[in-house]
Amino acid sequence: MSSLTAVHGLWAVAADPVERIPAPHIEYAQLAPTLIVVGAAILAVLVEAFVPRTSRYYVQVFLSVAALASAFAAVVALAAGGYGSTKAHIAAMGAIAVDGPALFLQGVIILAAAVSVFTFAERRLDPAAHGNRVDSFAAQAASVPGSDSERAAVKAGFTTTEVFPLALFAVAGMLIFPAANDLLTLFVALEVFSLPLYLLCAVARRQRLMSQEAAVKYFLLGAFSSAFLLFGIALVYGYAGSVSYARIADVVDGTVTSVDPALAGTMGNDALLLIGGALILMGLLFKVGAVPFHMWTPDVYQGAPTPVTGFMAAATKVAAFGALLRLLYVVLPGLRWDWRPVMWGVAIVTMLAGAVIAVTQTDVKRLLAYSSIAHAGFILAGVIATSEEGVSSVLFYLLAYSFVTIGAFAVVTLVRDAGGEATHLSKWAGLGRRSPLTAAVFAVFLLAFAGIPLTSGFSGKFAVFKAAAEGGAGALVVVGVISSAIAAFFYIRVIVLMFFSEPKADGPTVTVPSPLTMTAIAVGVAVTVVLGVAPQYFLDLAGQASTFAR
Amino acid sequence: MNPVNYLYLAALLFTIGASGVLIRRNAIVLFMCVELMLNACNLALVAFSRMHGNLDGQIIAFFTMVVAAAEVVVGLAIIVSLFRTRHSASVDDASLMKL
Amino acid sequence: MSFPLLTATAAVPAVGAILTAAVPAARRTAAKWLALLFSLATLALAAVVAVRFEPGGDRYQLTESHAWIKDFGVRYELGVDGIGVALIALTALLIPFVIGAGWHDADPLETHSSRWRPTQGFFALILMVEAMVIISFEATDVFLFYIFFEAMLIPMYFLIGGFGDRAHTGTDENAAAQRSYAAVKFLLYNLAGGLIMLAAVIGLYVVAGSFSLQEITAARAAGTLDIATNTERLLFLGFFFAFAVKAPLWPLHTWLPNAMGEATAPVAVLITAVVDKVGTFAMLRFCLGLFPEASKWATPVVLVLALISIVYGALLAVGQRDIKRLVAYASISHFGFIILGIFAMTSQGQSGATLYMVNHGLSTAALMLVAGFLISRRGSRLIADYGGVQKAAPVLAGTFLIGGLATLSLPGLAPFVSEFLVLVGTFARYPVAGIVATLGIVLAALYTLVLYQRTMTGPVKDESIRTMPDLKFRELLVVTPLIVFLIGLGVYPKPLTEIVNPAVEHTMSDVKQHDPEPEVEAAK
Amino acid sequence: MENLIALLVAAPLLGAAVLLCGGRRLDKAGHWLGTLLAGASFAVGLALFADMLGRDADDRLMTQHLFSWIPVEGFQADLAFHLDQLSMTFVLLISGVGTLIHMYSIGYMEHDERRRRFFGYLNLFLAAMLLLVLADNYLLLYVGWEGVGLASYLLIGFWQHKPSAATAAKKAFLVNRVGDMGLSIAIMLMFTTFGTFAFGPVLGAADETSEGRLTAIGLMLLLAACGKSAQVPLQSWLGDAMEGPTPVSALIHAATMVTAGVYLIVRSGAIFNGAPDAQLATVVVGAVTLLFGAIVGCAKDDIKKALAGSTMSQIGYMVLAAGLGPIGYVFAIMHLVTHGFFKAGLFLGAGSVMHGMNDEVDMRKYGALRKHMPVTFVTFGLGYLAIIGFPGLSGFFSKDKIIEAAFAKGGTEGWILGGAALLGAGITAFYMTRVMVLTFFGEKRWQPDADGHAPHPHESPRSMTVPMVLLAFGSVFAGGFFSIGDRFLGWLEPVTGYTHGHPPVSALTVTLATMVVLATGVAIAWAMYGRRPVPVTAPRGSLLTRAARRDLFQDDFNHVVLVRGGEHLTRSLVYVDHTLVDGVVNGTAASVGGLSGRLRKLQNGYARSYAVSMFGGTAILIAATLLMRAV
Repeated sequence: MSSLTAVHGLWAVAADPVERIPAPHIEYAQLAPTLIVVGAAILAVLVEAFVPRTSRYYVQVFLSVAALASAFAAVVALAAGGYGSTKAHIAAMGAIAVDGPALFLQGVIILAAAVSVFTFAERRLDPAAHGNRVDSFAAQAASVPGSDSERAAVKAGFTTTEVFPLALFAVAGMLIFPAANDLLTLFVALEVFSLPLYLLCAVARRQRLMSQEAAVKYFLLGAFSSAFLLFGIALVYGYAGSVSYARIADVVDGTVTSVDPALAGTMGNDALLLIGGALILMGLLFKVGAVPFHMWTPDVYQGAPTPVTGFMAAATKVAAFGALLRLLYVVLPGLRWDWRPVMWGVAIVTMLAGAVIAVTQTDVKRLLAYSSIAHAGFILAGVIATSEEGVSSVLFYLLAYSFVTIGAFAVVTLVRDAGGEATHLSKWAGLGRRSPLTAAVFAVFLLAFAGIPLTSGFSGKFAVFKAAAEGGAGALVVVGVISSAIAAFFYIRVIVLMFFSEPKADGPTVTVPSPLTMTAIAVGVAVTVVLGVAPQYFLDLAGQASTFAR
Repeated sequence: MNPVNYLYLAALLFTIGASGVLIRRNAIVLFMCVELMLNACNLALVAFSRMHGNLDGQIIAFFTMVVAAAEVVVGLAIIVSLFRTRHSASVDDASLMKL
Repeated sequence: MSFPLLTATAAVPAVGAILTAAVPAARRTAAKWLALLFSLATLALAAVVAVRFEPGGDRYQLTESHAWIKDFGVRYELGVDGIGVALIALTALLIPFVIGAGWHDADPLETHSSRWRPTQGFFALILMVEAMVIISFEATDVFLFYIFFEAMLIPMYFLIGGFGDRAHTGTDENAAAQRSYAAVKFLLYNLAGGLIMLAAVIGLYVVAGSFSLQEITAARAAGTLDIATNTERLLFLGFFFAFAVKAPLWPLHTWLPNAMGEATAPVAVLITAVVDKVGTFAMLRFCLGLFPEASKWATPVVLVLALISIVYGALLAVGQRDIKRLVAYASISHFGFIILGIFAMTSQGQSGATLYMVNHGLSTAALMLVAGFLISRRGSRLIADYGGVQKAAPVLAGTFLIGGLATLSLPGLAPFVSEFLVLVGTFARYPVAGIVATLGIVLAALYTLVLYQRTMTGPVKDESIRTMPDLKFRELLVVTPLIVFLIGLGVYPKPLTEIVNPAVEHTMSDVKQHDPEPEVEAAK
Repeated sequence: MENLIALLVAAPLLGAAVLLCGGRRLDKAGHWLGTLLAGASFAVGLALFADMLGRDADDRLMTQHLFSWIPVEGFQADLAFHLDQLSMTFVLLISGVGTLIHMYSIGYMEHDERRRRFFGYLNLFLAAMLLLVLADNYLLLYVGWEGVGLASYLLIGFWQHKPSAATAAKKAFLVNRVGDMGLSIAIMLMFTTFGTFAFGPVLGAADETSEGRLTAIGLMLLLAACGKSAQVPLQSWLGDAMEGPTPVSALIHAATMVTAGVYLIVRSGAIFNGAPDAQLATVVVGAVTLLFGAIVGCAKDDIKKALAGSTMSQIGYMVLAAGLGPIGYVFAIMHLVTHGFFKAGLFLGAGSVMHGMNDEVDMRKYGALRKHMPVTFVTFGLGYLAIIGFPGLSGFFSKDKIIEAAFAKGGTEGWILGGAALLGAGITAFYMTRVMVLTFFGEKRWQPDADGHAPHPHESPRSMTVPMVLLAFGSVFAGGFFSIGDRFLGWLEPVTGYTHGHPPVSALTVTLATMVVLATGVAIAWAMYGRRPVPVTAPRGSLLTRAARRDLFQDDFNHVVLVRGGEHLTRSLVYVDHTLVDGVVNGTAASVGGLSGRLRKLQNGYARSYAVSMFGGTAILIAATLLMRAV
């Protein structure tokens, strides 16, 4: 809008003598969460460069946790300061919104990231190599698996501590993504969190071939989709003459005050807006994992190192839905009658396809991937509600979902045999007999995924469906319950396998993890139960955070 | 020239790039096609920028270039490591995970 | 604020479940006693509830109401009417017997790892089910009810799938497969029903703006809440579907024979005598209370389905080769009677249906538990593997016969009272339905007596039956009180009817129905 | 005095409870306790009878209200007793004959290790039967009705180790249940018609009700009576019921329980009076059954089954009489009482014979027993004379009245019914003579039993013969005692009502005709069995004989149509349940699975095909968006 035009509109003022370049007005305090994380990420890069290898791990873990903790503190402070409600506004010269949804989602992302960092830092699962504790990541990602150089790296006790700065960068991008208030920021944030994730996918210690394949697929398809997104940005920009959300919204609504001739020309061309909007939508739906843009999900979830998968599944989804909400509620509410039917279709297909395809999966991680697709469909039902209840229900669902997901993937890291994680479902047979506690915890997560009452999954599903029904999308609710029923089948199948099958003699064992992973799982369980039994406080939070600043 | 023609060109380039992604096998070529798509976007942005008489589009184009560069860094790293492991840059070879 | 009696009644078994689960692996006998203790404490509390309940008082008594999830419009609202009291009492009464009967059902096998604690799990799950069932009977908030209606599936699921009958008919692996098939089938059927209901629950909130049963019924009665006819019908169907799966009503019944066949006898009792009652209870309380017009609209279809259930269930029971599946099909037939009584919309029908729920609980418990004792002795569920048991174990045979006679509703035993009330109530409004239902009387005699004849009479089948021990003290302790109750409530059902009658009148006024007048006013 | 009524039921009920729950400790004294309590019940009955005789004929109704049994809105069932002359008659018959048979059983069951339980069941039967006749409403009657069914089931199947006994018991219960269905529908009809089912209001209001309703109720009551009283078409169980110990056959399947149907019809007289169609159905059932039973009785070689056929036939008489309305009610009951005496006596005699003959039941293996069992011979003989209606004995009075009443029905109906009754009397004379001759006269045709023991017939112990003698007294004198001065008529008339019928021919003619028919029957039987040697194995016989042996193929019909048909039905339903009902659900699951299997193939692992999907998806997205706008 005007502020952005003022920053970039040098064209008009260049002729005047330059006496002073007005510095842009940045509310640093209000951007503190992001800034802290970005700062920590840069610091972490420096740590990689200067801190001796032996102590890097500890420094990195400390730095990451400390950064995320202080970022979370900043979020809480901002929220307490009323920035989520009364003082919500657009900061950073129109680039970033500081409002309820942004702060809520940032909080969720930071917490999810913190828990994920715990799982990143886990070093007790794999047997020690040459006396060095190892984590889930390759000793030296650049070396070819099985080569001499890799052996040497393992022997030297190298570890890829770069994952911590990468993760921090990704978190930084994710923090901006749902808060982005213009299309450019949106695009940049997308790339900032995507690129580190591509890399993180590629650095698994075990089964690196699959890890690299996942990275390549993720990268190529991600780049492909961001090209679409960018083209969409270009078209919308062409339509509205601006990339600022508010300005675009005004143009779409026709409430814009001053119309210059160029704008008048493009405004008349709705195709620009519709095609551009659809392309941007596609870019976001890709990140969300909605059908038919979901096909990367199973492969990437399966190939990536499991802690990364958990992080990606939880945090990316939160960030992407945040951006989607803002796009649809702030930029395109005027186009509601155009995008709602389309999104209906996407939601229905996503719910059903995710649930149906998951039925025949045989790999735990792929199963969870398809389940995440189905869940994306459920959340889309809430998005479609186009009401404040819709927003708050989506926020709540994301909170509930992200912790269950991280917890579930954390449990997956524990079940191991000689080849590393035993993700094939047949190996999980009888786990409940052998390790009742682990199996019980996983069962809790599965039940939450299935949306059984008294778990967070149910509260979330109920909130979303209720919002959808109140928003006039009753049919979506019906499709939702049908696909929930289908989905229940495969969650139950895993439980059957764990508890009712006899354990196999050569089955995997459950490794006792360090307190780090235990914390991650415990947090997951705690959130699952608390949000299932007494969700009111969090619903209140989400409810208060459901208004977008414009 | 009618600025709309630039847009047609951009769309054409974008489609060529997209088709390339769909058709070609070599990961590097694929990647180059993606770059082509990004540059098509740039063209469109610049054209619109000119049409609207503000600089936003052009600035975005700069950002796009930076992002593309970053993508190259990350992408090539991944593709090269894949190539070194598999001795092949064909994306079709990397299909361990399916169904 | 007074003592939250209803909460306590549900909380005691829940606490018991947690404590039982926490007992160390080696102390499993302690876990059993702990579970029994808590179930008895629950029984005591249920008795207090029954005593404190005043039949002539308010419709819902001992109410509690607290804010819970404001955003969903959900309150923690409890309250009992006579029907609820009766069913809570039944539940609390049966659980100690279930625990007693299953005393050794979950002892660990030697092959189990030392960390696997089946015994603790078994009893903890039973108590958990009890807690959830009781709170479903107490809930006057639709959402609260729904939560526990669904949640109880999970412990039930583990009870069915995790603790199968050790009397397998095939290889171990085959048995495990059948068992998990049964458990999954149970869960999926009920979950599917529950999810459909979820859509209706949400829909109800959208149209009514509240989950409070009392508020909605009051608003509907006062005419301040008007639900469009079609909406009401759809919502009714959503609710009814879930309850019909649970109850179970033909053709949604096929999970029950599998579940009851594969589960241990006490768990089978838990399913059919306790958990399934939530379905019929909910029809009476929620379907009729919330959607009176739609209920009347659906009555013809429901009645036909109920009649099919009665006859079909009984015929299939005749055709079974497996004792427990036979009892399961018999239960399907009986649930047909209950549903018939509910939807006949007469005082007699509904009182009868409520009594039927209680009495069917007692009679099936008696029959199934004795069948369980029998099966555990011989290690087979097939009827053909038995014969002449009464020679070796006359007391077992005798109690089995009494259970069977209760199942066929012999006059003098409790089920007769309820079955006859249902028949009379149905006949008064729908004579043809009443007559078709009486076919069930004949068929019930057929399957019960055929079962008794094939297992208990005739020449002794083989050595394992010749040496079969008679009922042990523990087993006798479980069965005798059930029989006493069956006879007691058959001869003197007044305490129960007194509690139930006012509640039924309320329901009748909910649906705005009056009993048909007799043709001739006889001189009294 | 009225408060004693409950004691009638309570005493045997207490006995049953104590004996069945008491365990082995009571094995030694159980039978005494059971007999004592039955006797106590009889004593109370006598006391009440004395009290009742002391009252005016119009004031003889005694009631006792214990408590409200099933109080439900608009539905009132009380646990209350209703003792009038009709009930009193039954009380005395049941408890009296019951006590005698208890005594008899002490000896008869001496060697059975489960004797205590037998007495428990007998006591249970007495309690249920007394409840049946004392109930003041139809629902409570129904309790007794099913209670006697249960006791009958337990006693028929008392020797459970015999598969035939177990099957017979089950069959009896099942067939009775069909009848019970009638009773319960009748009660439901009463409820919807009158709003109650207590005797007083229902019977009092019967004449205000439409005939259609009354007919429906009457037919349903008739169905119930058919089941319990073994009338065609529900008669098939009675023959098999002879699997039970003989005292059971005597008490339950001859003297008391099987007459409950007659009680029901007579008790519901007010309803039948208003429903001529139901009455017609009743007399038809009675007439058919009296011939059916008689024919079957002619062909049976099993002494108990022959007697069972006879029972069926005699009850047919009673039902016929009851169906005639007020003309016949009293005579139905009178025949019922006299039949109670002589048929119980005959059965006890048969039991005594079996007792002495290693439990052999085939009459072709008896012969010439009169010298070895004199007491049995005499008592049995008196019973025989009574049942065929030898002048002066009980049967003569009661049966003759029924035949007269049948003729008095008037018109063609009267002739047909009277003719049937007359014919029945002749056949009765034939088959009873046959039984008598085969058993006590002729040559010895004794055969060793399965274990090779040759029979050594001997007179039964005192505990068995005393009841037989007492019953023989009844057989001889009861009819005369009742008939002379119309004592019985005067006693019952206030309850059942009475209209005198006018037969188209004089009463004397009827009596004479009866005598002729009777003599013919005896003569033919003597000619066939007394004058010729009797083969030990039955000859093939005529078509009628073979049919009669097989119960006129009625059982075969049941077997083919009901049992086989039922088996096919259940089997096909099991199949349907498995493949169709379950199949739909499993099929849905399978098709979801199949769909899943097909859909997952789309995920082929090639990144470029994923890109195609994205590209296509985007195209659809754009197209849909544009289309939405266009529409």
